[in-house]
Amino acid sequence: MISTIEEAISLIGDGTLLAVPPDYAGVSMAATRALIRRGGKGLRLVALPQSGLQADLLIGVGMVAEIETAAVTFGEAGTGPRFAAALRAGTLRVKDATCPAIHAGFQAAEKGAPFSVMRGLIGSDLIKVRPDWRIIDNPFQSDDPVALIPAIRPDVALFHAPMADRAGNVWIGRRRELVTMAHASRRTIATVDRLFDGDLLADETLAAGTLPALYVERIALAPGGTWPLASDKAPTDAAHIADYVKLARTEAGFAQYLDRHILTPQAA
Amino acid sequence: MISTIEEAISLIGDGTLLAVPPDYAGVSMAATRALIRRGGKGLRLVALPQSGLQADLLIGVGMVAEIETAAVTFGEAGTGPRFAAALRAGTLRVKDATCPAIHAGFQAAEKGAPFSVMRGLIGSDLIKVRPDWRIIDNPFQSDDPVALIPAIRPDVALFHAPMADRAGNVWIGRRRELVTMAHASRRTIATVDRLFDGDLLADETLAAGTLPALYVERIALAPGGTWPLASDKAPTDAAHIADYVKLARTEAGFAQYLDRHILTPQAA
Amino acid sequence: MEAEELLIGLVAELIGDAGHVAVGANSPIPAVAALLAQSRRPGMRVSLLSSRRHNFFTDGGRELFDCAGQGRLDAFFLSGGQIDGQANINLVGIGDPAKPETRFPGSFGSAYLYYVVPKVILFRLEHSRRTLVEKVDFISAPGTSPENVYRPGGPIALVTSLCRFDFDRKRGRFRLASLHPGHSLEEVRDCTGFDFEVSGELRETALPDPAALALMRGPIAAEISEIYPAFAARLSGAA
Amino acid sequence: MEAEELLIGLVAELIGDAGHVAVGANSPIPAVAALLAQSRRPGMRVSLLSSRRHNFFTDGGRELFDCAGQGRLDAFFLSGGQIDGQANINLVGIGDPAKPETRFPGSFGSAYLYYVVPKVILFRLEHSRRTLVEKVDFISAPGTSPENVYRPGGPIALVTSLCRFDFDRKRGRFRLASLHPGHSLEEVRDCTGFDFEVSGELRETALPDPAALALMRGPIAAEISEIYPAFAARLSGAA
Repeated sequence: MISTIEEAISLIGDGTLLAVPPDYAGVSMAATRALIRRGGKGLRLVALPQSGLQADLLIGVGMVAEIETAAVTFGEAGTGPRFAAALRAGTLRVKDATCPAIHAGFQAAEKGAPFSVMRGLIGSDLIKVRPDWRIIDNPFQSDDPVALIPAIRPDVALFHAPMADRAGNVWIGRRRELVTMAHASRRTIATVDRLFDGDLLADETLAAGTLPALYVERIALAPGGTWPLASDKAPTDAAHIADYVKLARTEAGFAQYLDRHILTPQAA
Repeated sequence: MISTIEEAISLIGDGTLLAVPPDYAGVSMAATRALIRRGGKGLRLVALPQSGLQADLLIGVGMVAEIETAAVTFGEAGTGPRFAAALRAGTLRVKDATCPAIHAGFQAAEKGAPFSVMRGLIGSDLIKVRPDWRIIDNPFQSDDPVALIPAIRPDVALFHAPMADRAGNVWIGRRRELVTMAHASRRTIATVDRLFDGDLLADETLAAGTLPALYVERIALAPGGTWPLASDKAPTDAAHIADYVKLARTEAGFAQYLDRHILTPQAA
Repeated sequence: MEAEELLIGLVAELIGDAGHVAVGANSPIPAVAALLAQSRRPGMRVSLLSSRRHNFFTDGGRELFDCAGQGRLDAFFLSGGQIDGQANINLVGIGDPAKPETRFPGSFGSAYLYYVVPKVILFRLEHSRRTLVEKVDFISAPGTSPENVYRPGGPIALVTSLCRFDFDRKRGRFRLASLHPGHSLEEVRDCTGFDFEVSGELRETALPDPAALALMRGPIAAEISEIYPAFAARLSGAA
Repeated sequence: MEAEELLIGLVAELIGDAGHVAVGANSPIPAVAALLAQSRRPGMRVSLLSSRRHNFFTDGGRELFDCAGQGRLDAFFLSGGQIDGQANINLVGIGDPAKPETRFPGSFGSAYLYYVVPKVILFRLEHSRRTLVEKVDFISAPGTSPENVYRPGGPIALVTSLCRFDFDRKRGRFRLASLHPGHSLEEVRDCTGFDFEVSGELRETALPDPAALALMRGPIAAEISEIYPAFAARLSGAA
């Protein structure tokens, strides 16, 4: 259960459908850097419901064949630069979605249901680029079109959380998209800031924010593992992100970023 | 927001669709007794997903016109005696369901979706007694029947929780059916063991188990308000329940129980 | 306690090497059996739904069903006010469901779990023509489904106070697999309202071995005393 | 800061008496406007999604959308890389979506919230023929829907650096409602790629009154410094 990051990410192979959280909910940047150092190809990313630095890096190094997401965003700095470049170059397939549709797809998988139903969407061009979605007439009411979103069942979910105990229970607090992500995915890898001595389920207050070990395959210790993204204790390293966005505008700048922050052995 | 029990239950009128939790998840027996003392008629109960003493009492006093539930159960002691008697007498409509169908109906309402999809059910006679459910062919796969459950949107949710703060945030711990119940319902009444001094959302550990005030209309203080059912601190009062089941076998015995435990002014 | 100990051993055998077994409320024998099975396979997870200590769920009442729907629950127990020869179970009642002569508590999660849990063990101690009927009055959940119905799960066996029936999903019929000590095929036929096959190798249900008895009377009895104090006391007193 | 203060006052007016208003990330002007609107109506709830203190959600990222679907969110802000005269918004890109010339971040929650939130305020400061186009290249979310589409919500107005447009849902067209000080109808026509009506009572956008200015420069600037430190400093420095 408890392993090194390198051993943990061995669950992620070429072609894996990999679920990742948004920048604010606990992105395992430590595991992402380890993944880039290790290499691999053909990843299919699915963001619940959007991504930023993590997706942009994995796309930039050419490890991603496809991404399903509601956005690849750097906030005020706009679209992920390597994401945009890969699309322009035609080297990346994008399954554009909207946040609640991705939530709905994960929730269908969580329930073992073949699909979810949602309002909205009718008349959006997302319908045109998503032939895997369906519009049907609501069987309960006449002349009422509704959208159906098929279940999204990732091979692996990868995220970072504040702590885990040695039995594999992970404290996620109020970041409950991580619970849904783990439920919907076949396997889950969590990196954590620290190990909790004791049983997270023994105390009702902690249990309320705990993902049970049943859903977790690997836990790796990675203190501050969301850096440069926000964690429950630290805000986003805005200067680092600004630097990334500037560098990543070009292939050469991106390579420089990789070299400086990921491929050098001292980087975590 | 904070009120007496009597003021809180004024949100429950004749014909209200009232959502209640199962015996193990925080039943507001205090409010149930107050409701019986006040009186009323035509309630439509919906249990998420089953009920016991609470439903049996409200049915026994004739306040319930209809109940949707996966069971009215007293565990080893079997079926709710007043529930069974009312059905035999033809004075109660029952919408028999199965636990996950009720969860699915509430989750549809929580999402603002018109219905939910679920596996199972095909070939169950529940389909015959639930003309409001539908079987359709899965639009994503040929020759694959699936069941659709319409959204369940109660008028009022009523439950008991360990504590609330003065802003109306309610700590429900890991009893997350109470969150779904409140999200799905138009209004929520919670009785609580105690008031928390401070803001339940200010601390991330407590926030993880907190239902935000947005969903809550009334909070009433009722220490030990689940009695004789279990709370987070006390187990079920088994002797009391055994006594109830014995008395409630007959109309006379039930009247005796009411008189002793509910209609006398000293009872809480 | 000898009869209960026999049943515990039998149910533990039926659980076999399930990765995750869950046991509902009011089920002391399945609970002890699950913990006994776990003691033999340390990786096995056991969820005792009425326990706080042995219940890891943190997502509310729906998590059991979601977990089963995800394929993360391998064994579960169901019962029925009536069970018929096709393993249909009735938890609703006898007579018109709108105005029943006899009302049972309700279908609980059966109309879902019976379909998605690979090993459902039917557990009904009362073995009589009242409970084991030719055709149930109301199908809460069917024993088998047509080919086109999504159904990775279903019944594997029916355990009663007299015997063990195994369920043949292809044929949709029970087969008497073993008789508990002191009971006969004739007695089972007399007390059963449905037709069943008889196994060519009809055995006597085996008693648990001394190691299993020591476990259930000792550490497991202590573990379940949180939820079944009276049963635990009798069990540990049997030593 | 005068231009920003004007916009804050205008947006607060558009929020009006909404019971619950939510503001996404990177939206300092709407955030201050929401808190200003709240100061006038103490029962109003404001969710600043990028704040911890002003964000009460505890059910993960889906809660915003669920809350909106339940009818518990009354006002929200959307923008677009392109916005057209029918209030269609494009957050995806320009050119073939599979191989776009320009790629925007993505549709976020627009393809749902635009339908279910009663007051959606479109907020796009850059007022040019590049952003305000006749027809968007890609409809992330449409401004209007046919009668049979479930749509309790939609756009009420578009706020830019030059003016306020109100949206007429029945006619599916914008109407110029007010010009910010120093800007003319001619300038707006020049910079807008779509046709629009002009209000008979075309006014100049009103400046916030001294009480509102004091609030935004004082307590509200302090409150948002958690998430927008630079903006808060400029705002309080404007006093």
